Amino acid sequence: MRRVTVAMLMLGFGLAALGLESMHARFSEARHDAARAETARLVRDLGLTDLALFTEARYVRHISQADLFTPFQDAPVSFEHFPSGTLVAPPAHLGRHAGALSARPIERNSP
Amino acid sequence: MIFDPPILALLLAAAVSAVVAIAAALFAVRVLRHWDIRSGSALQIRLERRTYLVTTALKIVMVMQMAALALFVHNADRMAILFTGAMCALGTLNVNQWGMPAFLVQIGVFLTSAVWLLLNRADEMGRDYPFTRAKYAFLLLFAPLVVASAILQWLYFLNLDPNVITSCCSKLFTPEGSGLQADLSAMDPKLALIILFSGAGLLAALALFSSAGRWLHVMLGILGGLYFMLAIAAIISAIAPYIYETPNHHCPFCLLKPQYGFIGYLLYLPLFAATALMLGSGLLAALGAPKSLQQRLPAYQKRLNWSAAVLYLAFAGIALYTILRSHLILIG
Amino acid sequence: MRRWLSRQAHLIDFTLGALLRRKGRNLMMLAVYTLIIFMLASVTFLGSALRFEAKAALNYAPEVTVQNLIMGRHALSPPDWVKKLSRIRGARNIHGRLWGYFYDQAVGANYTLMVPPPRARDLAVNLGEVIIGHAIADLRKVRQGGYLFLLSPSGKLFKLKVIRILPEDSALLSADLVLISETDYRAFFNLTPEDGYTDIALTVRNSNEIPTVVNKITRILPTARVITREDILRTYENVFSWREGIVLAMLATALVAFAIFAFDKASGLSAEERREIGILKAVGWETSDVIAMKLWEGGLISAFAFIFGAAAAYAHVFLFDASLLAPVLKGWAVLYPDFSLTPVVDRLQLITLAFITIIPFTIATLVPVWKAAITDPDIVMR
Amino acid sequence: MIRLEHVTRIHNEGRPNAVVAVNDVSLEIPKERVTVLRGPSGSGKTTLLTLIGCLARPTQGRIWLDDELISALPERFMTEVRRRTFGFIFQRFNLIRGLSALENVMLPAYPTGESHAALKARAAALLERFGLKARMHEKSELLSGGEAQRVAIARALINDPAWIIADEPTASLDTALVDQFIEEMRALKKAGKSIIITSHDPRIWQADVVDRIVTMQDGHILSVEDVSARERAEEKEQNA
Repeated sequence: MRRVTVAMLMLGFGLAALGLESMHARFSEARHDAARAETARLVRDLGLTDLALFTEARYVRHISQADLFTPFQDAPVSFEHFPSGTLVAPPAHLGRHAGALSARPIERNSP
Repeated sequence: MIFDPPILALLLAAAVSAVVAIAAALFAVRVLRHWDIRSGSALQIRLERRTYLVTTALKIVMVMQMAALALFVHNADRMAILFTGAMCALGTLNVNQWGMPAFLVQIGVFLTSAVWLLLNRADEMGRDYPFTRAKYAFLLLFAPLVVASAILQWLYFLNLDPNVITSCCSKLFTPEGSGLQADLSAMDPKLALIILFSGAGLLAALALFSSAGRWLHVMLGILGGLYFMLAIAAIISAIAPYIYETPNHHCPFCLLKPQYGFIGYLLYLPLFAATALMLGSGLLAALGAPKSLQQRLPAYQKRLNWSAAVLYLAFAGIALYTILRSHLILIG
Repeated sequence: MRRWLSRQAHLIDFTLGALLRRKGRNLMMLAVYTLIIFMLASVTFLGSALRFEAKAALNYAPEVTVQNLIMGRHALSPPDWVKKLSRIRGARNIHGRLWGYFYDQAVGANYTLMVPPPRARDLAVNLGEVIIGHAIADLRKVRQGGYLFLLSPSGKLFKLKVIRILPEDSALLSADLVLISETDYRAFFNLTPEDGYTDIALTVRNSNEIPTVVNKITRILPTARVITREDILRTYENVFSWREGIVLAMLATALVAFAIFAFDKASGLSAEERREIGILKAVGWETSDVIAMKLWEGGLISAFAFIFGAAAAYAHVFLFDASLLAPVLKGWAVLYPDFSLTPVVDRLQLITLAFITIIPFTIATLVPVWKAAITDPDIVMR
Repeated sequence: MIRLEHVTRIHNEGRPNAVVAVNDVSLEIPKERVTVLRGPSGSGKTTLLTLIGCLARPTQGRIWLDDELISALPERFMTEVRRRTFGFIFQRFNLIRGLSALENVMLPAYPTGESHAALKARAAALLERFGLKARMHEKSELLSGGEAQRVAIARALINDPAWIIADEPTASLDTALVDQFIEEMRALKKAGKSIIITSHDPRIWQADVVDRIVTMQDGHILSVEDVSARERAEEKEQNA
């Protein structure tokens, strides 16, 4: 067999694997639906607002609820940051105007 | 915002393109000053060799730019969730004043680069490289466009402010509003459809049978450019409502969303490609067939025209399909 | 077209032959490149999957959360706020939430203590009872029906009967939850009812009215910060982009190093390779044929690395639960949710990845490839 | 026919180490004949060969292939002409290592985009004609000298060129292989190919296939000798 044929077959095999994986993705989405419905119910019932992904400190545990100053004074044995603190960005609504209490968006006239 | 991977990718592509375009423009100046195909001088040979590098680099840049255009729109669409008021790419583009210009210039880069590639192809057919000067003069126009595109994208992405409330497409594209978008949506759908279908048919027919006159051919290129704008207007005023099945939704960007089956890509792709082919063919006609290409150039142009005609018909066919499939009735 | 394809096939065939001649070196290079893409893609996949989960789950978060701010820091909301807020038209289900953090010295983990709101009937807890998240149950080795002992910050020992353990399926949001009754909660943290609540959540029936409601809240309670569900969703959309961006920026250095390596490899042409290109050109290959052949070399390596790196990353993240990345995510946390992610592949991110991996490689090799390709064909006769 | 008019080739033009390798050469090379360029090394014969074979462009002067001016073409088209017109046999054969004999033969036709099956069939047929059927898939570096020589000839023929150009083909060959080479050239000449060989190997220029010997020195042509005419004249003398 020609080298080019072998290479293309291998690439085709890789693409097929990617394709199979995307089939798997579609297929297992349904399987995860039940779990997600369960989670959604919990979120609605308890009024949860954040993922329990990083539990070291509250500014990473409840990212969306944190204020800008917490990272430096929060958590029991913390001097400063946790590794996850470097990974997460501050909440979206604490943008440029985070300092001000009136941190509401400014309306911009569209062109 | 700048650390968003698609934005990093786009900025990378823009920066690379700008650097290549600037280098190519500097080379173009040298070509315009010293190019003499009949000379066997060391300088001429160096220039000829360098054209291989410049051409290859530009080909890569152009393929990259075409992919970047798709990525740009796709990304803008995805980022809509980050901005209050944005529903699709349009809202994201309107977050600051650089978004829309960046997008339009990117389209300009797409079309000009496609035309340059067609010109380059014709040039490489002739034994005396008849279009080299034209090609590199054209590059001097192309390079600023690429640089402008890169600068606009930088400005746009650097100034993305999530605290801005932007406008969604349903606000901008309403016949009642003011401004260009509103005017586009206010166009009579009947007229729009007539223009769209008859225009596509006429252009396809002319492209197929226009081997006649040189200036007719040039006209055809201009018509192709004009039709591009009219077709976009027709999509906004008539085709979009058919696809969304609501008479008041006119957005040309929502078409690209997955919930409409990415129909927008199917619709825009043939239109963009056909336009590029028509512009290229028209430009070649305007330059005229040099002696070395008396035989090959008309054949090449014919191929371009045929492809353009097929693409125009495909575009009209897809538009027709969306209308037939729709449950909306705009025209009694 | 067929001619074009056949020509490319010939060029690829040749280039593969050349690559295979230095099998060890090139396979090594391919492996490194694949590894970089594998890591990049793993992070990207994990990020988009988490984002997807966050979006799906937090779509049901309260529409509006009202926080009290004192000196820029989150503080307890006074009890009369609930009454004030209930006067706003359109705001419903207003209730003061009680939740907070507790550092369990025994195991060194942080818990989120919370009082389930009254409407969560399935999750109602009475005095002396507790519902805990899965990760806590694992960590403390308690089962349903067992007892959880917690030493409150003021030194009182609480003995709580575990009436339920939250399902593992929801671990991504509930791993560290400890649900107790309001009386227990206030006793635990020494709070009186006059101290108020952690914050106040409310729902808005018509989502179009949210901005109006928010405006009214800021007018009635000027010191309050209002967080809408949109804000939360946007935060989560951003959080992982940021992280991917950071990882990307770090791995970009690896990519740059790789591009330099590729540049070096392409430019350090041995005398034999030069001669070979001379032979090709002498027997009838054109400069552009040589360029195309050489670019195929980079293109094939990129394509192989990209496809196999991405495929392996998918398997890693979704079939093996991102086991290699877990330590990074975990950080110093003792509690880590044992979650399995819904596989989602974001087309945009795949395209992005392709962009970021293929462009630097191609651009880096372009000039050396061209330099090689313009080798004089008469070199073979010298 | 190839016609050279006042062809000059300067290496490293404009630099201190400039060398005039070919100096104002005018020459006609007839079709379907074997022409030998003879001269000591450094006489410019190899440079002249690269100019004729479209491997390099003359600094001055013109070269005509039949009625086509080929000296002023840009590289791209020069390559095109070279590919369809000339087949090359190099000193030490210059086969590409790591590729099989068959692939080496197919190589010059790759850029034409001919289908793999057709090309392979053609190359295999050529190799069979040279008695290399059994060695077809052997890596080129594992071939014996004689086999490599025949593979090189087969490679030169794959695009069915009208002209064969050989540069010092026998420089490192023993007598048996030289004889074999001469026989191959005879067959090619019979098949209507035009052949140009550079050589300072007397075994070549004394061979009876040679029709014409061009002697060069210091970039100039010293003499052009019509050997076949000489032989024919000698034959006539003997018959008389």
